[in-house]
Amino acid sequence: MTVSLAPVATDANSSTEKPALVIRNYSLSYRTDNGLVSALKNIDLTIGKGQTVGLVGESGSGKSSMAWSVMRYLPPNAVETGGAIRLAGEEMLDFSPRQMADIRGSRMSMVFQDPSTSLNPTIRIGEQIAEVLMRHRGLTKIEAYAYAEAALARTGITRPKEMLGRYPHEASGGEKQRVVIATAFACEPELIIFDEPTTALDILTARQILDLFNQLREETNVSALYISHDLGLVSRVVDEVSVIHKGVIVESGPVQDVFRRPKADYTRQLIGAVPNPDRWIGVDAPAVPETLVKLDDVGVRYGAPTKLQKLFWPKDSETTGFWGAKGVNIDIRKGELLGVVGESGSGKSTIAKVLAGLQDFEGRLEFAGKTFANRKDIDRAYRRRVQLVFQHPDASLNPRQRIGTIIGRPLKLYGVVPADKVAARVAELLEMVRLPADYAKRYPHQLSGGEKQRVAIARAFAAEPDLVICDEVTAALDVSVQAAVAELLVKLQKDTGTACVFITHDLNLIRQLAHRIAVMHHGKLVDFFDRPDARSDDRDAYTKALLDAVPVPEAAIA
Amino acid sequence: MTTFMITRRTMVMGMAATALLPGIDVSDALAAATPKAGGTLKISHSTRIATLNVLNCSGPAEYPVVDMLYSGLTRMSPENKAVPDLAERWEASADAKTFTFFLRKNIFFHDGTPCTADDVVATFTAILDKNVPAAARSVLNMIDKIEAVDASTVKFSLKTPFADLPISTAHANARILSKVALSGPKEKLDTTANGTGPFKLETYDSARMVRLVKHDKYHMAGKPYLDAVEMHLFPDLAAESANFLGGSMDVMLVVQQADFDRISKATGVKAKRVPSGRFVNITMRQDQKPFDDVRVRKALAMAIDRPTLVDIVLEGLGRPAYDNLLSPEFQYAIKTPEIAYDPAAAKKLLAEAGYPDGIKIKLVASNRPAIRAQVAVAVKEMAKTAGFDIEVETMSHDTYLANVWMKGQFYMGYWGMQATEDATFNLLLTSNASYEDTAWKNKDFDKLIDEARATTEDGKRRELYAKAQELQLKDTPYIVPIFEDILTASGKGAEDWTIAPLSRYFYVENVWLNKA
Amino acid sequence: MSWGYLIRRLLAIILVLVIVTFAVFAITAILPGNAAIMILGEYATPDAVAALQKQLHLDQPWYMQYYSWVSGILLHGDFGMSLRLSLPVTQVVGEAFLNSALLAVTALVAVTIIAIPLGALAALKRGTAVDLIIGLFSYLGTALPEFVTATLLLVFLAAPNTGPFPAGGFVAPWEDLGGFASHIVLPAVTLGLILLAHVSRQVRSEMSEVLSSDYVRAARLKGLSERRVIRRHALPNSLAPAVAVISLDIGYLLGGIIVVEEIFAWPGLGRVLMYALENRDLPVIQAVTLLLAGIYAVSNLVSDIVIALLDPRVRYA
Amino acid sequence: MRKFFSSPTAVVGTLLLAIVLFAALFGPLVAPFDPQEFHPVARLQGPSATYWLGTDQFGRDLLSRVLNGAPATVAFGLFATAIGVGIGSVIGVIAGVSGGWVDSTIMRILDGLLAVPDLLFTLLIVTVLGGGMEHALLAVAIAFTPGMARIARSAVLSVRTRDYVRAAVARGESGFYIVTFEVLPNALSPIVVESTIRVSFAIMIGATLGFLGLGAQPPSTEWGLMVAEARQFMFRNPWCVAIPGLSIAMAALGFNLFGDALRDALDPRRSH
Repeated sequence: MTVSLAPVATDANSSTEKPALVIRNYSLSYRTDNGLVSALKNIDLTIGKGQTVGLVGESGSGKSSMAWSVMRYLPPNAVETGGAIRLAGEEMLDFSPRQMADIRGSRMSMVFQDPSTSLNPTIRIGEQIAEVLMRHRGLTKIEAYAYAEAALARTGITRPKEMLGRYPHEASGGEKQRVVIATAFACEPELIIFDEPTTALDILTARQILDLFNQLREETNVSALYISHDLGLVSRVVDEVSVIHKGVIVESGPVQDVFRRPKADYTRQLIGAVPNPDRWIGVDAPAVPETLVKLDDVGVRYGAPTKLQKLFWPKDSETTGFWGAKGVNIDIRKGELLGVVGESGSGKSTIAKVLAGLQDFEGRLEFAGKTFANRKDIDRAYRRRVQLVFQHPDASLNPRQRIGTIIGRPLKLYGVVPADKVAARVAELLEMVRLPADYAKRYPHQLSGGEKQRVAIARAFAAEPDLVICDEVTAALDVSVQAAVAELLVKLQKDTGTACVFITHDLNLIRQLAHRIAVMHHGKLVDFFDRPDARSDDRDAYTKALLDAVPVPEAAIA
Repeated sequence: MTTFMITRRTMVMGMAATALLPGIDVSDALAAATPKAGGTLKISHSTRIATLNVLNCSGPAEYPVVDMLYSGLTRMSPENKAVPDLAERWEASADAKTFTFFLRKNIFFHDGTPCTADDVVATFTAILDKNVPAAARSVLNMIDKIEAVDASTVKFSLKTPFADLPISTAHANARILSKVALSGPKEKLDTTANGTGPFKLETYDSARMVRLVKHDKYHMAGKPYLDAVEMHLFPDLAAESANFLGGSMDVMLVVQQADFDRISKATGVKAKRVPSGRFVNITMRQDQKPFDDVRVRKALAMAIDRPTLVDIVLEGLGRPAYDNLLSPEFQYAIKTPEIAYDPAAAKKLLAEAGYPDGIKIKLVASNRPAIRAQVAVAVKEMAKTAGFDIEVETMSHDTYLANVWMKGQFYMGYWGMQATEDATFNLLLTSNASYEDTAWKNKDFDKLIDEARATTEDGKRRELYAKAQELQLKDTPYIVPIFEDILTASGKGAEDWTIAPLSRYFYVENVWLNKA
Repeated sequence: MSWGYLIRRLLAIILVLVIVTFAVFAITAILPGNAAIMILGEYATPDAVAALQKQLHLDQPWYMQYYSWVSGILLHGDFGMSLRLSLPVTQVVGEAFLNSALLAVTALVAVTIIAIPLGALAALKRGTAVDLIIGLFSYLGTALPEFVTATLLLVFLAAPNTGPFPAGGFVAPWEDLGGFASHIVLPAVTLGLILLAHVSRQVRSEMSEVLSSDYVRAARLKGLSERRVIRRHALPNSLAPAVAVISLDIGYLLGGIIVVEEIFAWPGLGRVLMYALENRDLPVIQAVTLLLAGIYAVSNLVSDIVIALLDPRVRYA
Repeated sequence: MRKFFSSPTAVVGTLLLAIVLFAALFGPLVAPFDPQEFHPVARLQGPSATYWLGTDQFGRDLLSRVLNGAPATVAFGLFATAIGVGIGSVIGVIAGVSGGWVDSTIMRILDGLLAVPDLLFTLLIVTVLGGGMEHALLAVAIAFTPGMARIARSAVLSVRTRDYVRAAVARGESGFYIVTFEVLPNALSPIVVESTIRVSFAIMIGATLGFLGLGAQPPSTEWGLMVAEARQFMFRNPWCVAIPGLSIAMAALGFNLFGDALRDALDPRRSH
């Protein structure tokens, strides 16, 4: 059965000349306990027919509010204080909820950030696509399913028929996002809003989705609003870009112009913060390589068989559970910064936990002449000399303790300074991470995300360690904050000579910082190289794929 | 004729509803009506019929069932006299040590086998057997020997003279069982019955309903009138009264004081108040302070407003008692002098006894039945001004039985009416009474009771029991503040329903249904 | 859901029941008094008590009693005799169980039918007067103990001669369906009220969570009708938690039955249990406790299975 | 604080709780009559100028009785919960912190106990202990223990995997420090919320036991017992069952609403 994917006849009134979306002087506020809070101010934005416009901003910039305004899906406490939003020349602010329901999904649709939450977990994928077609195109169930199958096939799903019968949790993240995209394209809409469609995905998957987006855009000539915080990514997919900051569009224009010749300060700052793999900011490599820590054939098995199981089912004991990491050999040198890179589930965080003494392991861990064969052997001295900084500062700082207590704890615990000097040292440490000394009196929730991460770093350095493990410390932060934290880390390393293991999924960032880079995949160490050799030919295929998948901002390439 | 009946009935019903004078059984006025045979009588009750074992049953709803299923040698009449039942007559020797009972000739068990002297001997032998749980043993333990003289004559020889033996043989737990049933497993007696009573067992479902049907070979000619009797269980009192008033039940076995007024005013209902010797008593242990001093006991006696107690606890459905265990229903009861409520005098007496600042003491009451705690709480309030600072401790019945009863110093008792003066005093007051719990041991009293028990001459006995009662009143071993009436009710069309003051005899064979 | 999982769950239930019976036996043994004393009451004499104890085998140590009780069940499927009623425990408990089940199931079905739409409605009308009224009602429902509800219902709906419902009692449905229906209303309402309040509150909170979820937002942004969004997308996802709550509430229900049956003269397990407790009728106490705990455990298992059926993500291994 | 009172639940809950606590603290002092004093001429009356809420079967003033019953009823709820929460939390924290076989053994036993419905469990214990207010209190406390242990355990478990606890482990902190300073302060709020709500259950179960004759005993003015004692007279004077019945509802509702509001206020997920 063949189904035509030709665009259906659109409304007679719709004009091909008119831009797909026009936003004029649009403002939006939210009613809160503290009165009206402005979210968007005097927004002007135009998306021409077949054009893709990027909307770039950090968290809290108002870029999501923008999406909801266009979709006419605002919370009850939203107050629109003026302006116009026109879809193909029709003023949507005047539409009744019923009219909007007819438009949504057919003339205008949306792709969300996290496909695992935007698909209904209890409904099969087929029905979730077909229901849109039945609603807007009046297809019968059989027609709708046939159409859905074709739509899935176009998004690159290999066995679309089978996929229709699955539940969302039976599909991978990439597949789910393809399903969401297929649903969005199903009714051949005039406009699609992409709200950070790759942020929740792994590097390689994100790359594929991006390619798919480009392919479909060419095929269908749809207009799109692409919302993202990632400048590098946006520069690859859009024609024009608008930069939004605190509810105001600070700069708009063709993507090349904006990135190469930014006019607004904020745009410049933003571009400057984007990691550029070719701009080295790390400390000098130690002159004489001297091994500090060595992981020797280290493996971690989750769900390992118990003694009882080993006794009764010795045959099964090799196959039960799964290896979070296996046969990993890594050495960490004094004073260096070692980057560990991988996608989620690659085992990079497992290695961090082993190094921090939080995870039972097999194999050997050598440190300063001592060998530990078991987590339980790890002693207080090791724990003092190896410190860990977590990904989420919200979670790693006890919400019921003051900053002073948090930073002061290692000082007291290891007796770093005499008891009466603790407060003074805390102040010094705060200053070291560029925070005011009076922050010692505050609680974590009174600090911003970046500030909290600085506190976590200060706590790690308070112990005056030989090695600090940074587990995705920048991943939860905004771009500009991310850069500042990375720089801080480098500065501290410079000052103290401490070695650092920097675990990340961001290849661009790590190439700015690390002396050596370890690549992990499916629990195994697949590649281990010096930074300058990143682009050399004898790199592992997986490393190459990763490097190719990471978009480098247009400006950086130029 | 019909019209006449209705008018007459209506009038009499009005009387029944307002009949609040003790001792007058209004339903007697209806005796002229000719009983009709047939129909099923439905009786509601609120406590379980947990066993049919006549030897040791004790539940309020178990007594009517065994009264219908079984007959005794003798039986107590509504006037509280021993009358012939299976025995048509009896003879006593002059020294009251030998009794001969002559059985009727036409008596049969429900299974059709005749009831003979052997069954009587087997029954009393079982009651006296220490390995058999039997509640009547305590009133029959003077029996030395039982012999079957012939198939219908039984001779009892006693260890000590006992003039009231025909009353003891009428004990509700001394009905005649068959020899065969007694030689089988005793557990079977709990759920089956082969008696000689007017009704035989059809269904036994202790959770809901027990159904009895007419015994065709019952020894009283023409009785019973009813085809069947059903005992329906309603554990919640409100539910029971609602069902009775709604007409789905013919008889409400026990009416609560709180409901009596409401129920008696309902149309067609004959509510019945039977004055009884059932009493609440306050046990005061007299081998320890403070009740070792009679003045303390007398002070407490004066500190209780008995008429008010009858009003608020019994809703007026009883009579004040003045510490005599014998109610006026007893043949030999003396006219007990009233004790006026006089807290001032009580306080003074207490001071004389060496307690000028009053007494602080704990009064224990079981929570079953509620009347114990109610009286305790009321006594606490009444005696307060007389200097008694009473703390009432109510506890669950099992704890009470295990820890307080027969052991405690100051607690609430509650006893049903006994058949005789002798049974009453031997239950509680004589030195070797079954439940002697006051330590009031009085040799003179014991002697009077023993002497009265052996005496057959009426005038002499009256004199002896009068002396015993005076001795009791002088010392106040117990405080008996109230006698509680027995309250029951029958609905439209259920005729001749009555309960004996002893509350264990129901004469259901006389009941008939006057329904279209 | 694998067979292995089911078998493991069932084994766990059996283990739990063994612990329960053993505990009940042991603690009942340390009570003052026993069935013989309770049967004979105040007219008991020491020799009568001794005789009855022997007849009921209460003169043996408690572990021997436990042993013979357990071996009776395991070897002959015999739960023993009621000490107080001299009837087989299976007979005493069996019929009561049936009656209780009629009541409990009626209440539960009514609760399920009413509470789920009510909770969903409150969630949909969140913040409006409808939500407030439903919320108020459900709060009040959870704050009224069964005996208070029952008493108030009796006063207002079962007053003699004027109230529309009988004040209690039981009519078997196979004897008189109308009579059964009129008798079951008040006890079922009493039992159901707390559950109704509880379940509707849970459904409300689940439903509001689901309504604010990404996939419901996505469904709305697909332009689906509100009716479809709620019936197909939102409601099914809030059902699984509702089932979990209902199964947990069966515990409350089993407790509530004790009070409700006592008040409304419903001849069920609760009444049997109260009677057995008052009379120290150990075999009956055991059987009822075992049965109630077993029902509770099995209902939890059933709810897990239902949840797995409702939610394709849930899988037990 | 202002945010807390912005929800109607919190306002009503606090108000009810204030009334109930006031009655519990000062009830006996402000009661117009001696709660045990008989007024034989004024039995089973409805509300009047003299007896504001009417009288019971002995002519005792209902208002005075309810006010006098408040301390017993509220104290019952608070103490039963406190004991149950105390023991339960200790067990739960031990299980949650220890993990391994200690945890699984404790959890298996708790599962066994949780399989017995609350009221049934309480009834069994009360029967063992022999009834009375103190025993009922202990029974409710024991019946609460397994449930509270479970909640405490899961609170500890959810905290135990938080990064700040891991950070403490990685630092080499002692188990005592971790439990006392890192785990407990953060695991406390669900326990506090649950406890507040459980007070209302305790009050209800206590009243139910009183009603069944297994809790408070006459002449106590415990509210459940008052309902039980007055039930015989409910058709003659509905006030004498309605007043104590509604008092129970008010106390239970107060704690329930307050607990819910507290949960909303403490749960970061629900706050804006």
